[in-house]
Parts: sequence; structure tokens; C-alpha cells
Amino acid sequence: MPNRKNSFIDAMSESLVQSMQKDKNVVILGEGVTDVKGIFNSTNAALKKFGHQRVIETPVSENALTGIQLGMSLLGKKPILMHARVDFSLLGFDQLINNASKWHYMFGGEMNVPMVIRLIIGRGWGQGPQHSQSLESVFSHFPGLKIVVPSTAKDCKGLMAASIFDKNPVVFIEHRWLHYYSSNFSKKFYKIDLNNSIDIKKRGKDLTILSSSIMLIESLKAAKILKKYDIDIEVLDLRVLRPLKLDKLYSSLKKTKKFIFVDNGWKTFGIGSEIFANILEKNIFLKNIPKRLACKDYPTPSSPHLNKGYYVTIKDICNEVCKCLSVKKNIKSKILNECEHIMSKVPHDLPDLNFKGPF
Amino acid sequence: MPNRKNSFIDAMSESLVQSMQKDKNVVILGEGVTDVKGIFNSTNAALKKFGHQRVIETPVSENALTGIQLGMSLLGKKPILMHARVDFSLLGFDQLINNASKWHYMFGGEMNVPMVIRLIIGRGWGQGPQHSQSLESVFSHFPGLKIVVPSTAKDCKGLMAASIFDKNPVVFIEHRWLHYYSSNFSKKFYKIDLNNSIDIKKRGKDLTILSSSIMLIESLKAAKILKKYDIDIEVLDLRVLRPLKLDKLYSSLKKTKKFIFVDNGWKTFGIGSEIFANILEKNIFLKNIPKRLACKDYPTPSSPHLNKGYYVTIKDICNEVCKCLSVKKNIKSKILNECEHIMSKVPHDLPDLNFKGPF
Amino acid sequence: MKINKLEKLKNLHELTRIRIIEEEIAKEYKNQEMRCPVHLSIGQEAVPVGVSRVLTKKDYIVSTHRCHAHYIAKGGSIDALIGELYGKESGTCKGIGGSMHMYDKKVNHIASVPIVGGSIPIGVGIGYAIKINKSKQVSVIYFGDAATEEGVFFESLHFAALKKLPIIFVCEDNKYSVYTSRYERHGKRDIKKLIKSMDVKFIETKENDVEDIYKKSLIAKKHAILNGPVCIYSKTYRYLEHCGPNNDDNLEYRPKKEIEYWLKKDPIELEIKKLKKIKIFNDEEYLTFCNSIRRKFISSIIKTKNTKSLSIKKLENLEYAK
Amino acid sequence: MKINKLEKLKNLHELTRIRIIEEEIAKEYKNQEMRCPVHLSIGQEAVPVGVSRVLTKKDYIVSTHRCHAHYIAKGGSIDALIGELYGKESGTCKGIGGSMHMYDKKVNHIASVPIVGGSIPIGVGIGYAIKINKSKQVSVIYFGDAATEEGVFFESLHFAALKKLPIIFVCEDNKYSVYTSRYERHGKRDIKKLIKSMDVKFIETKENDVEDIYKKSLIAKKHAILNGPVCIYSKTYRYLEHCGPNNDDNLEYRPKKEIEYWLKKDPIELEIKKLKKIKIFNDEEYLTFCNSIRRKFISSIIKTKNTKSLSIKKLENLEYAK
Ligand SMILES: Cc1ncc(C[n+]2csc(CCOP(=O)(O)OP(=O)(O)O)c2C)c(N)n1
Ligand SMILES: Cc1ncc(C[n+]2csc(CCOP(=O)(O)OP(=O)(O)O)c2C)c(N)n1
Ligand SMILES: [Mg+2]
Ligand SMILES: [Mg+2]
Repeated sequence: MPNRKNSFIDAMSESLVQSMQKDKNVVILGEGVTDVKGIFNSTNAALKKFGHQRVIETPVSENALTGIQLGMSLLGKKPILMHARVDFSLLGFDQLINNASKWHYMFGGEMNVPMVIRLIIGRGWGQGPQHSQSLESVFSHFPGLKIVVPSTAKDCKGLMAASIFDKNPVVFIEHRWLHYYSSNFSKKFYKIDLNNSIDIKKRGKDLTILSSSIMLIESLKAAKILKKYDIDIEVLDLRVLRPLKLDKLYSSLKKTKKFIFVDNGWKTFGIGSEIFANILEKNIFLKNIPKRLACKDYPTPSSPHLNKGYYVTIKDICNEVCKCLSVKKNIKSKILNECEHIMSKVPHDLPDLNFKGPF
Repeated sequence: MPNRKNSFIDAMSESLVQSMQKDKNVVILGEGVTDVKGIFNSTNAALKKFGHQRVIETPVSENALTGIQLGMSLLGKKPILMHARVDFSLLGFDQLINNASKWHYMFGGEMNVPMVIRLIIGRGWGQGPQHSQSLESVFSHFPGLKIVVPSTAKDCKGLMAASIFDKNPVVFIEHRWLHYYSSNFSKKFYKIDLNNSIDIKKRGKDLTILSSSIMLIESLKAAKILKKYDIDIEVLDLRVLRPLKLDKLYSSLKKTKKFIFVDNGWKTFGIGSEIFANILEKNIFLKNIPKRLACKDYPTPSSPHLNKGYYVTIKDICNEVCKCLSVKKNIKSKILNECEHIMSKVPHDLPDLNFKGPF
Repeated sequence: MKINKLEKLKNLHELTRIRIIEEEIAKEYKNQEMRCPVHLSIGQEAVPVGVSRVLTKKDYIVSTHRCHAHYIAKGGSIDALIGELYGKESGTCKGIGGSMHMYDKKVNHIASVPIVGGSIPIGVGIGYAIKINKSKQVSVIYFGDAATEEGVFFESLHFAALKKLPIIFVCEDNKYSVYTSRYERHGKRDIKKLIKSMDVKFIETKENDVEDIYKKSLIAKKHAILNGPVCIYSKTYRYLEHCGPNNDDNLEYRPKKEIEYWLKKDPIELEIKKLKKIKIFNDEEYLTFCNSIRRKFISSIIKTKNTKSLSIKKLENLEYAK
Repeated sequence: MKINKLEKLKNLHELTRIRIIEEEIAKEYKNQEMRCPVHLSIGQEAVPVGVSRVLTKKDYIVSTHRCHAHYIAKGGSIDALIGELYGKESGTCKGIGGSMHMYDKKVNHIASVPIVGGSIPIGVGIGYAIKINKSKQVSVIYFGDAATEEGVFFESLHFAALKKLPIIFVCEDNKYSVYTSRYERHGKRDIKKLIKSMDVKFIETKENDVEDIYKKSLIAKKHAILNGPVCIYSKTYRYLEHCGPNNDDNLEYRPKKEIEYWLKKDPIELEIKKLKKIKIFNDEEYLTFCNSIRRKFISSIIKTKNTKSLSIKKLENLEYAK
């Protein structure tokens, strides 16, 4: 079957439906999973095909829902709990951290907890302090959890399937803006190995960028611009944050010897911290002083006037690359101009020109 | 007034009482704060002096309590909420993270949230997976929070007072085993500046150890042993994790050029990660490949047979120092023997020889 | 208790004022310059108006994502509301929070937050502080029907009852949590018995009837101050989509009959009918009133568009209180 | 319903068996070789014995920090219990969890956890899976009076009622949360009305009366399977300290009169009295029974002390299920 170019949401929807078809124990739970919008149109197909017995509407009770999901998994169900914003999952932290993450381990390794928590990161159109947190590094601290952060439609499909059929609790974090991107992927059911943290999204020789999720997309855009100026970036997609396997990063760094990390969240005690610590401990030789590009270290302001500059942009990325590679001034200013030109096409607080507020 | 050698709990108790005396808005809340044990005997004196109006027994409702505390602070109270174990605070993460940490910021900077959450880390005597987590790095990720981790009685007194009178939400994390240590401190009320992350606990020239809380104490013990063999360690106490100010670390590293970090929690996405990332980004020159000594990356097993080797010991520290400094084999084995001898005096799962289980 | 004519007129004016402002926001929103989510209260005005009539500026309120009506009824500044929608420094939160975050110390609207149930314990803490301070205020906590599914709601009721705090819990039950109806979420739960069993006084109001809500709020306030927490439970209905400026009845998640039922119970229509009956309603005066509100709104919009936003420097300085 | 003589004797034996094991644990604990917290159930045996009589091995239970009696009554292995206390591989959780974590798939004791309220939603999830599977089991959720203060308790009740799940909530109300009495924590809350208002059937048992609890559990199980969730509410009392092997009445946090009241209501004494009345109690036989339990316990201890603990290698391999 040929691959088709389809959207991130198509990929999600297809992955859910095919997984549910494969195994009748797969069920979906959450607030709004059966409503007309079906979590950004990702659960409607599943509902249509499998009905309310397997796509289950719930009250707004995040902590209980997380425990309920865990209880169901102990009897062989494979529940997927969905929250329309990452921020709501903080209400379920007791069950997720105290129970789910430790369950297999603390009872002696006999029980499995196959469950997925699907969380969506908000951004833009006034998604303010409580609707746009990016808590990956927090989840990633906990032994027993797997943390998955897809960046493309193709990865979304395969990673979600792998998450559903994994025997452990998986936190699946998707960025709302990824919904506006498409890529080619197979119609068939497929899984992507969760033990393979890093995927090489673009080969290059001059500098390595490691990033995840929407920032991986931005990094690729930046790399594309730089390519025109003969700057050849290697772009690595850190799509599984725990278990964390960095061999591909080390190999890449051996080649390029230059490194930038681009984060969608806060810098301090963030994802980049762990990456940098590993580089230091592994004594990886670098020719540049590497930098973590990240959100400002305060909550997202709602106002578009205030959150301009809050997130890392392709211009920030290109700027940092130019610095690292000591790109000549005139070339650099051309590059940055091009970035600005591209960025000016869509207001900074919109994922897409066709977007109409509100989310 | 002369300083006296008094215990960590004396320091805590005195700090609470003196702060309550200074300001009638200071109140204590929590499960068990008025019972016969008074949170390890730290609240009894306050209760006796100020009564149930200001030392307030509560139901077991962690999320509401955190919000209630926040609400009280908005009307000028300075509430201190206590949980006998860090792990219980996960139930209050919604209020702490979504609300308290962002409150001052997200409403435009007009409201202050002077509140303290006092959390105690369990260890030993079968404090298993759900009663011994060390979540400092998780709290430290969030803008707006201050994270305080005292290591000595003297620091406890001054840091608690500073936390109570700070205008921001402060997470005050104390290790249960610190209760078995004493130090000299003034009878008078005093505060220790929270903007001063690092305190130099021992000067030295050969290598820098940075650590916190109980592991700072262990590091000092290791340094003392090493001193006998003319190995001169500088021991820095990272007693405020957010806001994080590392200048003293950098100065120390400029001198010693050798570095070890000792953690009481999990390594991955832990405290050490952020420290190491800063060293890399600041391009601090080191002669050794620095290492993060930390707990094993899985939850604490309850059984004493299984948690032997789970926490970092003075032997682990000395061993790592010897490696970094290429200490001669015969000296190293003497040092390690001495460590073993000291460690053999108290079973590894007890804080003190006089301890009788259970906690 | 009898409500005099002046008060009756005032009720109508308040209902109307909120309606017009929300309608104007909906219109203006379509220009895509208010760049944040908005949860409009059109149809639900009776509760905040009725409740606010018994509150002074010193009484406290906390509320939810659907907070405009609470804020306006409490006496909040329209300029500050609009400022927040436009993300300007003149906004209630200087643009940092957006539509779902209200704060105004001038009228003690302490906070609205968009995490469902998130402000409930905070209102309880305020009630506790009031009690400790022995000041004669109340703490009013607005929340929707979905918030009664969150554990923190129960923890909060429990604590308020235990400590006998001067709190009015106000449940605006518009029957929906986004697109999901109460039946699908609450089954056979009996909210009245539930609240009472927790030792919180329960008062149900007539639907969308501002006078009834006003009267019952008076009772509630007295009870809260003298004896402890009360819950006012009030069924109502929103006319527009959950979030945004449009009518979404085309999606058909709400039965036609139900919509018709509630449109017939429009709080403003109800009030006008009553006033007409006792002959204190004057068409012309009312029209003049409406026009003046609309004019003020439009001038506020124009003014706001020209004001500046917070400087980034100031913003970056806000992580901590100093 | 009548309980026959054999069953009556079995009840007494079960109560006694649990009592003796817990007493022996208390004695043995003083040697400081069981190096984990223990929350003993002495005095509280009637509830788990009565409830377990209506359960098969296939029915599920989840429980709390105070879990020994639940586990033993469900038919759990004494060797595995002791193994866990000693931190050995033979333990219910291979020594990883300790006394507050029980798990045994042989008797479907799915889990005990020491976070108050922590296992409640998990029991609800189990109930949901049972319902989906259409297997005729029940999910039993044990919890203490303090757990009814946690939000998750309400969320769980709510969900169970909404989906009509085959769940028996069992509240063992021993009046204390550590040292704090129910009066200080619950005020005038009415648990019966509360549970009923949430559309969960409420059944209160006689205090410490195993026969009554047994009978009511039968009703509860039937109801749970046919109609949905039930809450068995049972007042009882612990004799020893909250955590540890000692009596702590010297601390005087519990009124003398109250202690006396409950000692007179000892579940075993109550049962012996009843059996004596109908003349089926034989002193000698009973003594023999007790001694055999004690002997078994002691041999289990000796055996356990000589068994090995889990290898660190295996432990380190347990972060993830493979
Ligand atoms: C903790 C949490 N869970 C889910 C949401 C998503 N959400 C936003 S509004 C809403 C429905 C709220 O319904 P209700 O409380 O009845 O208020 P209404 O919108 O009807 O006024 C939900 C579920 C949220 N904001 N917070
Ligand atoms: C979430 C949480 N908060 C606090 C504690 C501390 N704690 C341990 S046992 C206990 C009391 C439990 O009382 P109850 O539920 O009545 O059970 P009992 O001990 O009386 O059997 C408390 C508060 C805890 N373990 N978990
Ligand atoms: Mg609603
Ligand atoms: Mg109890």
C-alpha cells in the first residue's frame, strides 16, 4: 500500500482505530472523547467504529480516572486516558507517580500496567499560564514511566501504537500545533520501537541540533533555510525521553563536534539539563560551547504582545547556529532576514494562517 | 546570647515559635500538627504557646489544603502546611503548580503568596517506594517556587524563618535523618538569605563536592576522613535549589578544578543534571570528568537487604574522590577500610544506633 | 421580604448591562483581535446579578473560566475587562492571564482560574482568613456543574463545614461540561442531599429568576456569617458555544426542546415581563439605557486598542514577589 | 438467613487466626528484625472476616497500609506475609514493598498501598474491567475513615455509581487517623446520607459483629453484581498504636471510657459468647486450634529467616515490565 500524506490527527485517529481493532482490550477514556469534537477530531472514528463501550466518556475527575485506568490495566485492559491539556494531568499526579509509575516494580514485578496517558500541550491564541505547560522533564524524572513526544504524523502513528501495546505506563505528549502538519505514512498498522530514543530526521555535518515535538519541526525549518547557505545541520529527534538512550547523539557529535539543544519548555531543570549532563559525564568533545535554547523561565503570558519572544523561533535557532559556526556577518544577516520573512507570514501566536480563534 | 548545640528539631521548633511570635499572621496547618507527636515533636511548642487557633489540625485532603493555604495567604496570613512525607504532596500538585507557583505572576504581580510547604523525606526502616521519594528536582523546575533544602540545625532555623517571611510560595524539604544531628545556633531569631543558593561548609583545595541535605552531611563525613590522608575537599551546601545561583560553585571550581555532585534522589533529570548543564554552558574548565553520585534509578525497595547500596554512602564518595585524584592504591584501600569501619557501626537502614523501629 | 421598584429596575439594568457587554464582546471577537479563549455568560446573568446584590465591595469572590459576568456584577471595571481581552497593560491581569483570569482588588474579585475546580479551595482559604480576622465579610465561590466532579470540591466543602466558614458556594448548573450533558456525568446523584449530608446548607433557586436569587442570597449571606457555609444551587443555561463567540446549536449536542425551554426562561425577558406587570417598565428608558451601555463599551474598545501593553522588562521581573 | 454451626465455628477460627498472627507479629517485631512499618489490625478482625466469607478467590480486593487482616482473611499465604515483613524474596512483593504493600494473584489480593485513599480508584478500575468482561466477580475496596476525606474517594464513588460497577466499598471506621479523632476531622458530616446521595447503597453493620457483617456482605455482594456499588460501613477499633507493635494508651489520645467500651466489644469475645450460648464452643478444641496457629506461625518465622532475599540483579531489572 502506498504511503499518503496525511495529518497528524489522521495518524492519531488511524493508530487508535487499528490498535482497537487488533486488540479488543484497548479502550479510550476521557472528558470529551465522545463529544462532537472528539479531542480535536482524533477519537470520532474510534467512537463510530467501536461505540460507547470502548470510547468512554467520563466526569471531570482526573485523579480517580488515572487510578481507574490503572485498575483496568491490571485486568488486561489497555486503556488510553486523554486530557485536552497537559496541565490537567497535574490533578492525577498522585495516581500517576505514586502508583502507576512504581506498580510493576513495587509489587515484585508480577503485575503489568499497560496504559497510555495522552496529553496535549497548548500554545498560542492566549493559551496562558495554565494551558500551555510543557512538563516533559518532570514526567521524565520518574522510573517506570515511558515518555513519548512525537513530532511528525508518521511517528505519531507508530509511537502511539507502540505505546498502547507497551506493558508499562506511557505518557504520550503531543503538541497542539503539530496538528497542523502532515507527512507520509503507511496505511498499515505499525509500531516504532520505544527503546530507540533518537531518530535522525536530517543528516548533516556541520552541527547537531537535538530537539523534540514542535521544536523539532522548527529546527528542521531552520535547517532547511541554513542549507541554502551551505550550512549542513544534522537534526535529531528526541522522541522518547524515558528510557533515554543517547548513543545516536554521541555518534552525531563525534561527527559534527557542535551542538545546540532546542526545548519547548523551561530551561532550568529541563530536558536539556539531562542531555548536557550526559555530554559532560561522557566527556564528549565539542568545539562550541553548547547552548540550551528554551522558553523563558516564567509561565506563558496570555497576551500576544507579551508572548512574542517567549518561545524559541527559527530565527533564534539560526542565530545560534551562526554564532557557533562563526558565520560571516553578511551571510548571517541574510539568513536572519529570511527567517523574519518566513515568520512574518503567520502571526506568532497562530499555528497556521487558516487558523481562526479560539482553540 | 551564646550559641548552643541543639538538634535539628529544636531548631525547627524554635524557628516556628519565634516566627509566630513575631507575626500573628503566621499559622501552621496539617494532619497531625496538633497530635501528641506534633510532626516529630516540631510543632508541640508552637501549639502550647499559640493554641489551636494558630496550629490547626486538618483532615487528610492535600489538594484542598494547598489551595486553602494559598487562599489564606492572599488575605495576609503566612500559613505553613506540613506533610509528614514528601510523597503526600503529589496529591496537592494541581494547587501548588497550577496555582501557587504562578499566582503572583499570572494575575499581574499584584498579589503575594507567602506560604511554606514543609515536606519530610523518609528513609530507612522499610520506608519503601511511596514514603521516601526525593522530588527536589521536580519542584525546582517551576518558576515562581522557591525550593529550600537545609542540612544543619543552624541552617534549618534561619532558612525556615526566611521561608516563612518570604513573599513567595516556598517548598521546604527536610530529610528525616537530619533530625538525628545537632549543631550550634543562636537562640535569637535570625533569617538566612534565600538568594544565596550555596553555603561553603568546608574549605579545601583539592576537589569540590556540591551536595544538599542529608547527602551534604555524608559528604562532610567523607571529607573529614579524607582530610586525615591529606586530601583537602571543599564542600559546598546547595541549600536553595530555586532560585539557583551557582557563582560560589564556579569560584570553587576555578580553584579546585575537580568536581563531584552527590544527590539524595534519582540521577536522571535530577538536581545534578541542571548543575552539570550549567558547568558545560559556562565552559568551566575541569581536570576530571565530573560525576553525579545518586540513588539508583528505581524506587526505594523496602527491604533492608535490597536497599543496601541504594543510597550513596561515604564509601562511594571517598571512592570517587580517590578516582578523581588518582590516590595511590594503598592509601585508597586504607580510606575505604576506614569508611567501612565507620559504616559498620550503624546498620545502613537506621539513622542512628539508638533508633528503634518503626518510624 | 419585598423588593422595591428601584431595586427591581436595578436588577434588570444589571442583567442587561452584562448581556450587552457579552454580546458586544462576541461581535468584536470575530475581528480576531481579542486573542484568547472567551467563555461567554450570555443566558446565565441571573445568578451573578442576584448574588452580587447582597455583596459589598469588601466581600470576596473567586470564579472560573466563565468569569465575565461575575466580574461585571461585582462592580468590576469594563475597561479592565476589555483590556485583558486585548492583552493590554490596562487589563485585570495586565494581559498576562487573559479572559479566564480575572483579578481586581478594588472589588475583591480575588481570582478566576481556568482549571476546573481550581479556585474552590482558594475561596475556602479566604473564608478561613475572614473567620480568623473576625471581619464580617463572606467568601463567594462560583463554579459550574462540572466542578462538582472534582475531588477538590468535596475536600473543600468538607473543610468549610468542619471549620464553619463564612462561605457561599454558588453552583451555576448550565447542564453542560463543554458538550457533555449532566446526565452522562452525574447519573442519579442527588446534589441536594449530597450537600446537606456534608453539613452545608443547601438553597436551590428558581431558574434564571434574579429576584428569587437575590432573596435567597440574602438568606445565604446571613447564614454564612452566623453559622457557616451555604451552597446556592441554580440551574441556568448558556446560549452560545462553550468557548467562543458563536451559537453552536447546529452541532445538535443539546436537544431542541431544551434550548426552547430555556429561551423562554430568558432572565431578562422574565424580568421585563414582571416589571411590565407592575407597570414600572418604560420601553424608551430601557432603550436609552441599552444604548448608553453599548456606547460605553465601544468607547472602551477604542480606548483599549490604543493603550500599550506591559513592557517585557516588567513582565520578566514578575517570577517572584519582592 | 441462618448461619449454621460449622460456619459459626469457622468465623471464630478466622477471627482467632488473624488475632494470633498479628499478636505474634507484634511480639516478634520487638526483635527489630522486621524492618518496616507495621500497622496491625488487632481488634479490627470482624470486618475482613465477615466480608471475606462471601468472597471467592476470584473476587478482587484492594486495601491500605493496615492490610494484614484483609490479606489473611482473603486466604493469603502466611509465609508470604511473613516473608514480606522480613524483606525476603518469599514475601508478597519479594520484599520490595514491605508490610504496607500486599499483592497475591493466587487470592486476587490485587494491592495494598500506604497512600491514604490511593487504592480506591484502582478498585474502581478493577470493577469496571469486571463489568466489561461480564465475569461475575466483585471488586472489594477496603479503606479507613480518614480516606473518606480525600477527594479521590468521592471521585471514585461518583464514577462507580455512574457506571453501576460491581464494587463493595468497605469502610473500616476505627475513629482515628493516626492520633486524631473523627470528631476533629468530620464535624457533623453524615456519612450515611452522603453515600446514599451519591447513588451508592449504604449498609451499616453492627460493631465488631462478624455474623452481622457476614450477612450484610451477602446482601452487598448480590446488590453489587446486580445493581452496582454498595458501601459497607463498619465501626471498629484498633487496640495497639497506629504503627508499631505496642499499646500506646499511655499517650491518652483516646478516652479511657472509649477504650473500655470497645474492649467489651471484642469481636472474638463476642463470638465465643455466642457460641457458648448455643453450646458449640469447646475450650480444649479452641486452645488446640490456637496453639496450632501459633506453632505454624513460629515455624514460618524460622523458615523465613533462613530464606534468601531477592538478588540485586533481579531487582535492578524491574524498572519496566518486558
Ligand atoms: C481540571 C480540568 N479538567 C478539564 C478541563 C477542561 N474544561 C474546560 S471548561 C470544562 C467544562 C466546565 O464545565 P462547568 O464546570 O460546568 O462550567 P461551564 O463551562 O459549564 O460554565 C472543562 C472540562 C479543565 N479546564 N480543567
Ligand atoms: C495521602 C496521605 N496523607 C497522609 C498520610 C499519612 N497517614 C498514614 S496512615 C494515616 C491515617 C489513616 O487513617 P485511616 O484511613 O482511618 O486508617 P487507619 O490507620 O485508622 O486504619 C495517615 C494520615 C498518608 N499515608 N497518605
Ligand atoms: Mg456547566
Ligand atoms: Mg481510622
